[in-house]
Amino acid sequence: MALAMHVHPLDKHLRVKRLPTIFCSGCGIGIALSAMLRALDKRISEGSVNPNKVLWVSGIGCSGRAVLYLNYDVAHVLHGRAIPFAIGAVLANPELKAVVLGGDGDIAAIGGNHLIHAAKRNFDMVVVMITNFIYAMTGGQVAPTTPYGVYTTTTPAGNPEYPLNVIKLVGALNANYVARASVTTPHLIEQYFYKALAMRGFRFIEVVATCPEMFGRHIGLRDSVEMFSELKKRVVYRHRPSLEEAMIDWEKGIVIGEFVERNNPSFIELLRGVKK
Amino acid sequence: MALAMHVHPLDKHLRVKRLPTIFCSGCGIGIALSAMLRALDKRISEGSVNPNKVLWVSGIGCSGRAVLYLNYDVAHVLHGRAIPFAIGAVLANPELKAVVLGGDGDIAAIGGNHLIHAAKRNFDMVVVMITNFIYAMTGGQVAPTTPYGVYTTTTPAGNPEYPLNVIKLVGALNANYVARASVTTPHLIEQYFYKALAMRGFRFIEVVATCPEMFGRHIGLRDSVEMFSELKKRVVYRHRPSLEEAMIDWEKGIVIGEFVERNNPSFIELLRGVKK
Amino acid sequence: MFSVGGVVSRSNNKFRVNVIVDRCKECGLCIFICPTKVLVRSGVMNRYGYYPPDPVFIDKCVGCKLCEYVCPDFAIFIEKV
Amino acid sequence: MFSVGGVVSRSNNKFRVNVIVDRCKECGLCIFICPTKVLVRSGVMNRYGYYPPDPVFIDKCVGCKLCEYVCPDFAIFIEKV
Amino acid sequence: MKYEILIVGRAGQGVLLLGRVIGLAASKYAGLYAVVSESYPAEARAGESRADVIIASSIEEAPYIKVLNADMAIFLFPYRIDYYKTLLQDSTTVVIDEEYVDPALFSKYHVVSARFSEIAERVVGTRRAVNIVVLGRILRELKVLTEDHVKKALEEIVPPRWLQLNLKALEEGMKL
Amino acid sequence: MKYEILIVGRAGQGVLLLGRVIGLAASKYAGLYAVVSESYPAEARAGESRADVIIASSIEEAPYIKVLNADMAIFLFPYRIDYYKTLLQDSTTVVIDEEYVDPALFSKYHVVSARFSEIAERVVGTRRAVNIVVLGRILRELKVLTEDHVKKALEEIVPPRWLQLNLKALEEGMKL
Amino acid sequence: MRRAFATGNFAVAEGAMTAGLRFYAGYPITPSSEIFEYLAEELPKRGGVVVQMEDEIASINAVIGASWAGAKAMTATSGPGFSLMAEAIGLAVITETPVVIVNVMRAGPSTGAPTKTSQSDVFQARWASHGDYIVPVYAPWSVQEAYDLTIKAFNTAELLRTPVILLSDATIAHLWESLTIYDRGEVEVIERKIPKKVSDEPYPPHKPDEDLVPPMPIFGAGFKALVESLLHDEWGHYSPTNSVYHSLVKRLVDKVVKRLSYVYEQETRFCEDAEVLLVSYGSTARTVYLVIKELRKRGVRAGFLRLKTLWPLDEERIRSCCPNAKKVIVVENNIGKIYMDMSRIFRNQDVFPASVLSLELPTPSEVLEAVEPWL
Amino acid sequence: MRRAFATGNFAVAEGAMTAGLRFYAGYPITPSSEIFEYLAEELPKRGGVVVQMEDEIASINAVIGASWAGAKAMTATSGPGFSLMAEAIGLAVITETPVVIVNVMRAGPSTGAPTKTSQSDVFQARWASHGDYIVPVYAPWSVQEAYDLTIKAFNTAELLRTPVILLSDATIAHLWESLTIYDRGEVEVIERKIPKKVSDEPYPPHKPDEDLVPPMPIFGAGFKALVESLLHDEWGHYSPTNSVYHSLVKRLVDKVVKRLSYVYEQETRFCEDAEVLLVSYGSTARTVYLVIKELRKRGVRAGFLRLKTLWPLDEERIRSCCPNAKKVIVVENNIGKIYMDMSRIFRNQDVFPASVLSLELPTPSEVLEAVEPWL
Ligand SMILES: Cc1ncc(C[n+]2csc(CCOP(=O)(O)OP(=O)(O)O)c2C)c(N)n1
Ligand SMILES: Cc1ncc(C[n+]2csc(CCOP(=O)(O)OP(=O)(O)O)c2C)c(N)n1
Ligand code: SF4
Ligand code: SF4
Ligand code: SF4
Ligand code: SF4
Ligand code: SF4
Ligand code: SF4
Ligand SMILES: [Mg+2]
Ligand SMILES: [Mg+2]
Repeated sequence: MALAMHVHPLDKHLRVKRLPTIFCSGCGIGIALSAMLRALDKRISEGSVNPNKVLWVSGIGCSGRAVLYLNYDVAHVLHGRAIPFAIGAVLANPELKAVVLGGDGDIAAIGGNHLIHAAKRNFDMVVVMITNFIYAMTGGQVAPTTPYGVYTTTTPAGNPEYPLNVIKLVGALNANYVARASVTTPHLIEQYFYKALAMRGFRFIEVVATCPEMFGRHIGLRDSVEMFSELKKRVVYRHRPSLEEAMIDWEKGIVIGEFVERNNPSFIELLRGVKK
Repeated sequence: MALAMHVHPLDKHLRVKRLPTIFCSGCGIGIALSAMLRALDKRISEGSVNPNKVLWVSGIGCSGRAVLYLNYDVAHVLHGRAIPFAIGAVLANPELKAVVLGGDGDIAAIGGNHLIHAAKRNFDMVVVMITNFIYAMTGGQVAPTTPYGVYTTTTPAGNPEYPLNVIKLVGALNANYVARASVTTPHLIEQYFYKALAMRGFRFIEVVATCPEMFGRHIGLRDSVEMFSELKKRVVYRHRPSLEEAMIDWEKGIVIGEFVERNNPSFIELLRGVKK
Repeated sequence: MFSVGGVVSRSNNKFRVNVIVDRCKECGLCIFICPTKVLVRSGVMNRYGYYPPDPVFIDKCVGCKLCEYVCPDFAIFIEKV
Repeated sequence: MFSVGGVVSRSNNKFRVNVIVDRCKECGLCIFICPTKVLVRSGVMNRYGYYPPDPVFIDKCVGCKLCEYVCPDFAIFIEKV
Repeated sequence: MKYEILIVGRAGQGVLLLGRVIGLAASKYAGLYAVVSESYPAEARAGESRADVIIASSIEEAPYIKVLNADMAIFLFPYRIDYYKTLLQDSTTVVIDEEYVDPALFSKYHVVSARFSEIAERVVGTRRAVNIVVLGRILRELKVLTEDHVKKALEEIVPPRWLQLNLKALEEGMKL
Repeated sequence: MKYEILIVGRAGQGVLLLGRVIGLAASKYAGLYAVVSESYPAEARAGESRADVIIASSIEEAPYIKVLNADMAIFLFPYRIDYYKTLLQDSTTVVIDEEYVDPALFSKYHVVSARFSEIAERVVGTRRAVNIVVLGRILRELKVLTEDHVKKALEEIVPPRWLQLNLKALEEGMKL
Repeated sequence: MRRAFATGNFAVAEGAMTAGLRFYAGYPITPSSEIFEYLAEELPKRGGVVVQMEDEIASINAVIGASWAGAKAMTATSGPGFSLMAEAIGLAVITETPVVIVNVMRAGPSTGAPTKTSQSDVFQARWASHGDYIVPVYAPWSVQEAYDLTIKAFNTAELLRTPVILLSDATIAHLWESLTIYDRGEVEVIERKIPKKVSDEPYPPHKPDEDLVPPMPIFGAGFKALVESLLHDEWGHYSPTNSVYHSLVKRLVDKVVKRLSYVYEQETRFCEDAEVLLVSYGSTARTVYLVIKELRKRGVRAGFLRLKTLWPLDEERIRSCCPNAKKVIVVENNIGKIYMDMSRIFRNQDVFPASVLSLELPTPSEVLEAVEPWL
Repeated sequence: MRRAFATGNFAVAEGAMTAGLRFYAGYPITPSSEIFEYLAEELPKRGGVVVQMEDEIASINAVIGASWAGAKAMTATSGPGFSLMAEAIGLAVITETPVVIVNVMRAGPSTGAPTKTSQSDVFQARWASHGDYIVPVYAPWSVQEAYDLTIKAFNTAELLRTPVILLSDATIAHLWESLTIYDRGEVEVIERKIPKKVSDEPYPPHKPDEDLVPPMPIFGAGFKALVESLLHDEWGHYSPTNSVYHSLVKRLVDKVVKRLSYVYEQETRFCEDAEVLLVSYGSTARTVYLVIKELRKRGVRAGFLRLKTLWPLDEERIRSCCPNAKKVIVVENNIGKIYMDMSRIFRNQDVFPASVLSLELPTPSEVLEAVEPWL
């Protein structure tokens, strides 16, 4: 057997010299990234995506760091501002296929306004939000997705807020695709991302992820395997669920699936005057 | 008859010396304000609201200017930031009954993130958003609510975007009350605001308003009466409509009514540990 | 009709319609909305150059207050007599 | 078992399991997820102080790639032989 | 060379447009340097509108943008006359719309006066054209601009459907 | 008076806690001035952890926060020994965990050495208590702190459920 | 009074509570987050409120709102978050709202090196917001001073009805050091002036007393306050005239300048005989102080001026602090900013920049290297 | 080349198009909106894109993204919007992204007087973002110069791979004035360096040429660019070490300073024999120039220095521009900012502030009143 074969099948998508990643052992972000790269790999081999036109943009946070390992045009910009950066890039060069990757804090807290306006515009991009229920990079503060009552470093008496359901939020807008997967279902991440890559308009995928280091620590699941298997237990797949079914509740369960799928004209098409 | 009687019944709520307002002739904002004051007047006469604890907060825009005429504690703060300002005030003094008043640009464009997070928190406040489909104060630029295809000064070839349905957006979150009225139905503004004043949690009322000067000019309805009657034609009242019915479409019609009404614990109650 | 402190009033036996002259911006909404066509654009300019409504056909006023509610400028109000 | 360029590999007659030793962070997810329990924490520390998995029971490998898919660190992959 | 024109009127009288037409004519068609600054009505003085037009051979001669010593002052409405008088010189040509402004106020100046608004209404059917009637009238005084300059400027600035009306107003003014 | 202590080890050996306990003991219980600065492992040197402890009678005497001339240097793991040696003086007391650090490296210094981690594991069941065993051992050298100061500091800093274990480790260290 | 051993971040939180903090809104960011986290633990126990907002813009606006509702209020952040607060600083200025903003400086520009120290935001602190104004800026050099100057920041804010900025840095933030914490009564705590309610008419929120500071008609007390971000007169009424512009903007500046002797603090050492003056501030000053002692040992007559207030500066005090110095060397961990002030202020001395761009507290040898060429 | 009669806002839009603008993102704000509105009409006709974003933060970030995608890109705003852009200015700096940001100054602080003029943002322009950096700032005094300096701003941005700020003001913005518009080829237009693609390996986005400016590996061309807001090495790799910190931050500063003779522009008049130098810039300089001519008539030998570049300053050129002046008076429409620079730069002259705080272009008598006490 040729030595050359003993190379990870995704290595060509990676800046392998920068590995290992900075992620903690067992961090779910890597699982998501790996799944996305398999999807992209398929698209590229099929010839339906030109790798030179792929642009990854991320904000600040653990999740955002993922793009730094990618062998593509990549931008690691301001906390919360990946979406407008990508919008500018795509408008200046509509050949670009922009993928925004970010944490739940990055995309839905500080970046929430850009999220809703990009979805409202049905802007030509794929946004993948890693929901790990916490501000991981900064050390375990409450995120908009943190479950009610959970201890975090900024809610020591327990989170007083009910979490934000980002799927429902984005689903209320003009996005062409809204789906949720989990790092416990990497094949679904792959499948959804694969589909999203070929669609037009705004495509949003929430990936529920393990963060044993921060969220895990807070809820007593510091061990990677334990956290993974606890998340796995909670995840329920539904075929084409409605937005009402989009429950994401650490106690009662997390529904994954494809909530919205449509084929409306994208922002750039509208700008060019192409209507339905 | 005593002279004293020849005073407008709302004058006690107004800084009358500052009248007339800066609003253009026939501007819908004044209609909305007048309706809100009637509701407040009722609440105060009933004794269910203490006028000394009422706080009006607004951002920048024509709509925001309305609060400057009110004989209450009033803050006219930054464009888009009325909600967080009010949040701080209410948290520091939970006796305050905060009403945020703003334009559709102020609340849903630059202030969109604060809107969704306040709704997510079910924060103790009433937010009244004046939807006039345009950035009026700055001279007629496109707003998130501007109908598709309409000429504005920043979309001279017609607005390429489909509008934001703010009711659906807020309805997807944890708000206790979500309603829409129109300046052509002042009694509904009054009724909804009256109800909202006595509720807990986040209460959102969208008031569809005429702006003959800017939006009217753009769509050929420069005349106050004409614009008012054209809006009136488009408004359809529904009894307890669902969020799906919350259409707001200048061509097809504008559904008004009370979309969401519930009685979940508010942010401050949750913070204090009061659950359902 | 009488005018006190900038307020022009006319009454029938049930209602008095009052116009605070200098607040009016002549938008015409009150005239438009009045179901019984009580109001007419007056011929007297106010301080800001506007012509406020005049409840000329006051007899027809049914006290519905639609004019008061539609006025964006707190310029017209109805009293019971 | 053989090891080339930091990759430890074992194969049965259908599949080869490869572990890129220095990428592994010993999270144990591959071991956990493997339906046939092929993998075992090895006793040899990698450059960063972690103990990567060793496909000790390679005979049982069914090539499902669950280990490859669950690995957050691009540290394990399966090849057909 | 420097020529300063003060124009005062109220909203709707086209004060700003008048300033711009003169500026454009001077700048683009007469090859001169021109600067026009506009004052929008402040809330307290609702309706007041003012344009300061300065024509010179270069910016060097006229760096400041407001009229300090008017060569011509046009009053279409009598706002703050006392204040504006401080900007006049003995030699200033004062142009007034008699209907609104009392010529007696300017007895010591060279006054050009007519019922410009009325004329506008009469000849082109709208008082809004008062500005262009005035423009026609002052061409004679304004040595630096020719009819041709001004017509070209009008053609450039005025939307086609209003052009004829404006040219008519101009002619009418020139006849005065 | 100024006493500088350098502590170097790897993540998990409690280097930072050791620094803080000494600082707290000196500051709050011995009535001295103390400053402790911590260096977190930079990505490139994963695992390295360092605390600089300086005890003085006031900030005046010790404005700078890093060890320049160590009075004591504690090495629980052999990171960048050559670099750290530049911070030692002839008189520095060098404390090492023999299991990881070769005493021969410090032949010209006064070396206090033991298999601290092993001892910790043996007596309190976890190598993580190595820091407190060391603390017990160095009390004798550290003239400025008494057993009492250190115990009070431990009581304050360590969560109650771990306290007994730590006090045990301390005792054990003092016995060495 | 009690002795503690604590970090600079802890000291800021404690100082704020000693000063009477009642409201904190924030958004996590390294290296400031522990201030937030410690307050989240402690402040609610003491009757205050702590809330995490969706971003820094929301945080600072909430803090301003809370202050108007009568609470002493603070937020803490680092460079990226402070940049986002620029607009609202102006709001606090023009509405005369006492708030304290802590910027724990880290290395920039942009996301930079989040865990690393810096002094590069010293000018941003002054001029981040548009418009004309003066906002007091304090920079502690130790954990104790982080505590003391936090109290001072609150006192200044409340005394002058102004936003005040505390510029800490990553070094101070994470340094553990001896700290004395005071109880109420042991340290001066200034409370804002609140008018007495005498009528049902609106109270003018910007009508100054003789000290140029208006009593603050806080919300909920019947004052009918009108808080206005537009240019306003004493009543809060928008009024875009030069006379209102002058009386507002100049007063906002003058009220601070008038109390310069209160606002401005510095510390000097060895200045009597010094021939060369080393100027520094914040954490860097610690190394500089050591270096000065070293230089003195070597026979260089060096003096030390440490700025505790970075804005506004008492130029007279600075100019006269070291009468015999012929040279002034400004040591700072940035590309040379306060240097510009010093070269403006010291007109009869040669002024030299000694920038030490370092991600850690500059070492004595780095400082020496930067200073020596000018000696 | 064609003659026009236009406002300053129009001139900025035209200048940007002459310079090759291809992307504009903005958010409406008085008194800058006409730039946006005119571009919304015109730019799409010329193949560019104009988009209204949800706020100014989104606008500037989109502009930075667009620049990385290869477009010359701009946004325009006024004080409140500029304040919101503070964070992203740092992003553009550290990622070395050429963008032009126009701030049409209006009176502040805060919402202030939106339709009124000011020069109060001259320091904000320099120091709005956290961290150490230098960003060029231009200030036009006429409609023509608004056009010319917009082109210059683009050229500087593209030449140096840096954000550049154009500080216009409400007076210039709405002034109508003679304007000459150039066609392509009639005026220098600089294009950024883009590397040649030679390999499939990632191209280092921050590896400088001799001029300290790295070629820019724009998106979509196979360069595998890594755009990093963290402190980074030539490859864009995060690396929080002092050596990387120095080589990045110092280079970012040095690349601008190295080209100071290109970046910095000033204009002088009557300086040969001048005994008193009046320094001014932007719209205010127009009144100052008139006043100087007036003073000269009265026999005062006044000279005129007008800064076209407000940052960085060529201190040497400034210092030597007026060799015989004994006094320097700085006239500006703010509380006295560039005055601070001048008093630092002119060490052998007495330097005086002549602040004219005015909502309109200062009148000759206001300027005289401010200047006379120092004559
Ligand atoms: C303007 C600004 N505010 C705050 C921060 C600090 N910060 C860095 S990452 C982060 C949040 C991380 O949470 P999330 O987005 O959920 O990503 P995760 O680390 O959980 O993947 C914050 C607040 C910042 N970099 N910039
Ligand atoms: C940060 C900031 N950006 C922009 C502006 C300019 N501005 C003032 S009002 C306004 C929008 C007005 O639209 P809307 O909120 O819909 O209110 P309306 O005037 O239509 O009632 C804008 C963009 C501002 N004041 N502050
Ligand atoms: S802190 Fe959590 S999210 Fe961040 S790398 Fe570690 S496990 Fe992953
Ligand atoms: S511009 Fe429109 S919204 Fe503003 S006051 Fe006039 S009519 Fe009302
Ligand atoms: S109260 Fe009714 S009937 Fe009477 S004038 Fe008003 S609208 Fe007309
Ligand atoms: S509605 Fe009010 S403002 Fe309008 S015309 Fe009638 S009275 Fe006047
Ligand atoms: S491929 Fe499947 S069976 Fe084989 S080792 Fe991996 S998980 Fe186990
Ligand atoms: S999943 Fe990957 S990182 Fe985790 S133990 Fe297995 S090979 Fe190692
Ligand atoms: Mg997260
Ligand atoms: Mg609007």
